[in-house]
Amino acid sequence: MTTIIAQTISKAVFAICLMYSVNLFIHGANYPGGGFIGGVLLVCGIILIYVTFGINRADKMFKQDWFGWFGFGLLFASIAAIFPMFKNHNYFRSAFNVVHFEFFGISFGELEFASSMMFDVGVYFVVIGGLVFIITQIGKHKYSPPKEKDEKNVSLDRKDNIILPEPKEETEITDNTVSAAEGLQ
Amino acid sequence: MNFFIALLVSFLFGLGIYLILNRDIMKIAIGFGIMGHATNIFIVASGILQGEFVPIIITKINEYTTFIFGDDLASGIIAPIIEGTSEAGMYADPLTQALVLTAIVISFATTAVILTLIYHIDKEFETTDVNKLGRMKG
Amino acid sequence: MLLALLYDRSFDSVDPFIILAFIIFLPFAAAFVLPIIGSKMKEKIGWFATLISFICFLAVLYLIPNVSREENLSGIIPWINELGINFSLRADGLSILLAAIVSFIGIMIMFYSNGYMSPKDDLNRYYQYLLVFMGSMLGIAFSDNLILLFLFWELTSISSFLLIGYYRDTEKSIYGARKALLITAGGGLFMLLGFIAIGLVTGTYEISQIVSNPEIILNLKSSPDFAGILILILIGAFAKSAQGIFYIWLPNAMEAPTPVSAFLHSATMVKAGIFLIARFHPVFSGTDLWFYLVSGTGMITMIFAGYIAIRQTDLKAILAYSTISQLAYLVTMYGFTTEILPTIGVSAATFHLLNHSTFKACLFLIVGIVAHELGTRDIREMGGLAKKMPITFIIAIIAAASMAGIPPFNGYLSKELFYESSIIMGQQIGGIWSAIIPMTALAGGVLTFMYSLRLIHKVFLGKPANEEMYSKAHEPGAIMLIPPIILAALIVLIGLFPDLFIEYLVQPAINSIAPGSEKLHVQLWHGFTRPFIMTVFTIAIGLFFYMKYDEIAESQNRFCSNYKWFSLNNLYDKAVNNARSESAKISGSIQRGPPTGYIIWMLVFTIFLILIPLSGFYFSGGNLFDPSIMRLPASEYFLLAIIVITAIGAAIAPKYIVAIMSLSAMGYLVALLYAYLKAPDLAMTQVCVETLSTILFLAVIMKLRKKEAVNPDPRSDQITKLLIGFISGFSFLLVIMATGIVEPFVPFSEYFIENAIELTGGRNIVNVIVVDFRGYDTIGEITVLSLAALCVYNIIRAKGMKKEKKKESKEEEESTNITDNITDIVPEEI
Amino acid sequence: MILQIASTIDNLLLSVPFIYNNVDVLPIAVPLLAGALMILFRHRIKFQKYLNLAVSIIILILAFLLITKVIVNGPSAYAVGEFGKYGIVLVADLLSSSMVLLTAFISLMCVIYSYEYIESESLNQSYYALFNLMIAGLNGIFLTGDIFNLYVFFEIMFLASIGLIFANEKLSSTLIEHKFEGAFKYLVLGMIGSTIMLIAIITTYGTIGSLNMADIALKISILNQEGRLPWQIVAAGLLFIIVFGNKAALFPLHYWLPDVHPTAPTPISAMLSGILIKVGVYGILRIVFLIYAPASSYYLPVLMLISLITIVVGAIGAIAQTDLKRMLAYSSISQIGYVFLGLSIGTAGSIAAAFVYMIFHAVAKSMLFLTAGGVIHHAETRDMTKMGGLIKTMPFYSAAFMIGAMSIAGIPPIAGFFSKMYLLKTGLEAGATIAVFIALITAFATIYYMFNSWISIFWGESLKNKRFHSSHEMMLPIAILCVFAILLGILCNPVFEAGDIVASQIIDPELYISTVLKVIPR
Repeated sequence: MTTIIAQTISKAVFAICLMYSVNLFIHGANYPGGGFIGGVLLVCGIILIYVTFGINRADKMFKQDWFGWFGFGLLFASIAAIFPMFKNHNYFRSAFNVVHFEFFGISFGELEFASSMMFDVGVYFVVIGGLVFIITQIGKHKYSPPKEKDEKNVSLDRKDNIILPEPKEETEITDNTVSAAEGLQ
Repeated sequence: MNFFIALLVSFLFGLGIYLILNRDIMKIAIGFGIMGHATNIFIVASGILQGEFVPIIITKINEYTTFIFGDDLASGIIAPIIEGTSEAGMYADPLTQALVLTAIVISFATTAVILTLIYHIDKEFETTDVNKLGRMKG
Repeated sequence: MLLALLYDRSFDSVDPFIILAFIIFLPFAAAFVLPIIGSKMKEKIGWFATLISFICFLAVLYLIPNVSREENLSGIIPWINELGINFSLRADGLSILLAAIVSFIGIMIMFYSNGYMSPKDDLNRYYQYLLVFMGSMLGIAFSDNLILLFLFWELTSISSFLLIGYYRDTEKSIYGARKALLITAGGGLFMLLGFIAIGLVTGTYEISQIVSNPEIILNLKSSPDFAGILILILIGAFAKSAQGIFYIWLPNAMEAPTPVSAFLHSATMVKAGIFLIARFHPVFSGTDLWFYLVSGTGMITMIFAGYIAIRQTDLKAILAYSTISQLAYLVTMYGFTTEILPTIGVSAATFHLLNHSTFKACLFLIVGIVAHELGTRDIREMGGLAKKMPITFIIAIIAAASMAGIPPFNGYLSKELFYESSIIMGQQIGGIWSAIIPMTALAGGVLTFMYSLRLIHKVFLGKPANEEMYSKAHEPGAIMLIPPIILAALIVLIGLFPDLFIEYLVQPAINSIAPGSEKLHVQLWHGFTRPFIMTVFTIAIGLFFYMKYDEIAESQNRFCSNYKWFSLNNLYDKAVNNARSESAKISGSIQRGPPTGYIIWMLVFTIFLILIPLSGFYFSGGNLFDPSIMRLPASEYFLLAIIVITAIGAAIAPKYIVAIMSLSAMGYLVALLYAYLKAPDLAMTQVCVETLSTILFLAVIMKLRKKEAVNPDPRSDQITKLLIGFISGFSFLLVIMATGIVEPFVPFSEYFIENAIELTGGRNIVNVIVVDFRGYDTIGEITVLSLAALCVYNIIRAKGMKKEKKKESKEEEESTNITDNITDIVPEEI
Repeated sequence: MILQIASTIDNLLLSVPFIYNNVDVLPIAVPLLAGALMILFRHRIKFQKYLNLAVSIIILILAFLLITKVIVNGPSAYAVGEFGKYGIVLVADLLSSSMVLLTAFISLMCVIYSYEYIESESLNQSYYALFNLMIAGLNGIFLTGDIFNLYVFFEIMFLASIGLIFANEKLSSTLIEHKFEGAFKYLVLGMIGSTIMLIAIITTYGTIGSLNMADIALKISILNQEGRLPWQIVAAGLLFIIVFGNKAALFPLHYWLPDVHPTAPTPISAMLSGILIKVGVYGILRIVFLIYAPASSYYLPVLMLISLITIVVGAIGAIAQTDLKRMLAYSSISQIGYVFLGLSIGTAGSIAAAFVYMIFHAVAKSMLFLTAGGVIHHAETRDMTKMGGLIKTMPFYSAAFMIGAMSIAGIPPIAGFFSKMYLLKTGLEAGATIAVFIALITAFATIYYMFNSWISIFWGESLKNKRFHSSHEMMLPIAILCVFAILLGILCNPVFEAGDIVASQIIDPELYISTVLKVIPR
């Protein structure tokens, strides 16, 4: 699937997914849609890129810390939920306001600002970050049996009865790992 | 609750449980997938309000439209969306649908976890046979 | 001068309750601060402990005049209302007697330990345990609340456990410690149940209220639970005092350091059971059951233990069995309920309680000296020590003579009383019992006489068996000699002037057990009465059988080696050793390993639980099916059919890819079904999520070793599983079918539909519910999603112990259970 | 006196309306927020550590404030989003607030212990976040008054615990395959449980039309009075027993526990055995005595039967084990059986006893697990038969283990005795003589296995005489829990009083229901 055609098309599809997901996200209150569906749709687009380009390349393209994304989303949702407390209301108390845009007597339509929208932003981010993170983590991982060398080191440490912090495992995935894309083809 | 939907749900349950009792670890995951679907269908179908309409209240039509799931799709193919607020009994039960939305996500999350686990079990035990997962006993 | 100080009642204003609490808590507090002091005093820490016990003893002495005037020395602090536990203390004659014994022997033991324990030992720990023990023993003596008594009771078990296991490297001590703990603490549990039952019947746990109120006692005696309560309490008491079948722990407890044996396992702790029997004497005595259980057990134990003592060659083992036998005297006597001289049994027992403590502690200390000097406790290696250790010899003679019941020592006095009470009891029952009971008592006396004589004969007289050891032996230092000398002096004193002790110690105790009893009169010489004749017979028969001592011992040895299985120890060892392997078998058959069995259990249980209300409903004539709900548009039948087909496809396809694709198709169809069910949001979500989960499935499958399902089970297994699937599906069907709104209630959904626009400004009610009405659920939902991500992250990075698989499994096979190792060191006594 | 102190604190709190008004939800909101922060700050190690400590202490304080509020003002209901019973209501009665306090306390101990115990990479990247979210889940379960919300938080707790099982420990003594195997069993059984829970919830909703616990309880009791209680409601209640029984490890549902608890890292084992299995107890208390209370005559005999089997099976398993942590896990099964015994007897006294038992067991068992962690590190094996003579090298741990063993075995004056005695007493009062007798025999077995393991770990020939640098961060929590195990025994009056109030609130749920239904939707 990693042909040029597929890659080009997937880029286009990604763009469409992005736009439509934003659309769905904004529409959520009145029409089918909302933060969750929007997020999942965008994830579909992102995963398509991952599948067609291979994980490492796609990672380089996005340069995103998906771990952080859902952390941020969770934080945002939490804060949106806590915020009403500072206004002497209960947790998760919602409010909305419809603002009319009217300049010089000409109506430019009206926009609705709902506090639940803020919360939905959090949902949106968590869904994107979490789902992409899960799938890329599973896709990236390559099983490698523990090296002999490490074993010796640890056993030596044990004999000396000193609890040393174990050598840090490399968090970054090296380039030679098999990408999920290859697996998915 | 509708008998045929109930029959479907319980059939899926039975099938899911049969699969969960299967020896193959991947089939267990599939079994959970089927059971998740069964639960979700059950939740949706057991809505108390059995109205004819999608639970979206439309007071003003055509303010703006979307290009796939517009009003046409919502009102035409699936179910009509009526104008104006109306009595609650006209709608399908929105609460159960909201609950299912949550349930879908949760079952997806657990599926992701169990799949990761299955992958690692396959690497560690070198088999997908569940009966070999008996190293801890007694 | 000391007496003058005691009688200068300048402290009269002090609340006696405070004194009692002080007596109990002083040892505990001392044990707590002992490590701090110990770091300064080093090996001299023993003197600190001695001082503490001396203070306790003085405080007890201070209370004696009050008690002998029968003042009410008690106090109460409410503790836990729900349990009826009060911190209530009370001093009467019996508790003062026990407390005096405990604190006095405590002084002797701590004093003696300074010489006995080598500075290399962990002295802090030793004295800590001893002090804790002494405190809890005093607590038993003074507590007036049953549960409080139980609290101290179990504390003595624990401290005894720790002291027996003082030499914690040796398997023998561990064996003994575990045995003592299991039997005494376990027996205590049964006793606790008995106490609770008493509390339920009488409505109070206060001993003084129960004992003093005749109405309550009558109530208790007529209660249907009386037999149960009595048996439960006696189990605890007998376990502690090593009576009946529970005696087996005491000989093994002799692994403790000798001063500990002297203190705990002869003089004081084992008396706790006796103390309890005495405490409950007013409540339970007078019933037939009491006599049969208590005296019966006592007499059997007395003869049996005395008989076994003959074959022992270990000095401490002899004394251990002798202790069991002597305690059995006490139990027997407390069981007697006589009409003529109704309190003769109680008086005799109480007096003997005091005497036994003195001579047995003294003997143990002597044994300690001998073992310390010779380095062995085997009686066959000794002999002729009288020349080397004359002082020890004299003390030993005094103590042994007292134990054997030879005038003019105190043991003689109480033994006479024992004989007298047994004669009276026998007469009361009449018939053949009037001979059997005194004869049993006589037999007990003869056995005691024999092993007492043997003790002196083998250790101090005759020719030395082991020259090397003999040459090393010499008189010990003053520290180790003074306590036995004091005790021996006491033995003589009580023997010659019993009235002083009876008046201040024994008589108040008797009064507190049996109020208003006659004054006890003891004299060394009271004519040719029947007890005196019995004493003469005792000595004569004892001397006669002593000639054949070795033959008796030999026959016992032969019996034991031939019938090894015929012993309680054997039973205990089997139970303890096999406990782990047997329960491993049971547990292994429950917990089999593979998860499938567990799931089956869970489902079977689920079905069972659903069946309960279902059958109730069905048999009461309920209608399970409602035909009105069986309508559906025709197009949906088709959809349902395809869903079923895809699901079956996912189930039976052996190749993973096919199965996943089938599952995925099913997911999309389900999305369509949602659309039919008027849920557009759901349909969209389902489509997207299904896509993602298919990708996830595929990503995992691509990494598996095999891309195909393992061979299915044998057919019979599969049929079982199908059956379980079918039944659970069916039972769920019934539950699902029944789900339907009950008329009068308005569902929540209506509120949401009616108020959505007004409250939230959104028209898509589902979405409004998700982010607003039940947004709190949604925050949980996204948390779950984040958690799944974190889980995946953690699972991928999980590390375990480095593998040494094959080696370890071999080791596991070779390694034996710890209990198995113990079989080797099972002592040879019955 | 406690009431006075509580009301003083409550008055002080009134001056801070922000906290006073929201103290019901803050024990959930704060760890949720903290969990998110921990994910974001995962590269700043020091900051994260202190933040986590601060958050744990804050939660403890909040839980304390919550319980004082409940003591002074009675049960309080808090409508999330101000939608009354139609939205989600958090209800803090004395039972739930004391569970929150217990959770906060034990989790603080486990957090402190973790600093030294958990491998640094695992600790920084995911451990804190998972831990905080787990606490949020636990508090959510304890405080929520909505059954579907209960499900959601149940899942949070469940997934968080799975994630935490896979946290890496320094010097691990668990085989990775055991971890996978145990977690797989846990996950599979838990997922079936979740499915069953959803079915039960939806059956209830489909019949009653309500998700609010108090509302459902009211409506079911109305139906019951009219004599037309639908059977599927009873079945739903029984299905809930499966779900919570699965968490609490009741007999035919206990299989996962001996595999999972030992394989988890020690502080997590302590949390699992100390708190997480109590979630099952809490849930069944709510199910049997609040929501489906009219049908409790169906539930109690079943519970009594399976609790007795659980007691015996757990004890047998514990006797059989040579693996230290596995023995403790089996002991947890047996002990939770005791709690359920008290619960199933169903009188006010026995429920109070079960409550007290639960709390004392939580303290003792988590301390035992933490102690076992240090012991295992030192001995480098989990097999008790291979240990020996450790008392010389680790006297502190031996004393702590001794106190824990005494508490579990019910030997005075440690806390466990009083709860066990209370249980026996109330059991006898209620006339459940046979059950009490079985419990007593098993208590004897408990003495056997607890002390047998103590002996084989700490006595005997010292095979290895290695120095083990047990850090203060590991000893401090054990010491605190030790002190609590002793002090709760000696000064257990407040706990017993609380138990009485809890039992009276549970037996008579009217106060709970009226508190919730008084909340007016906007």
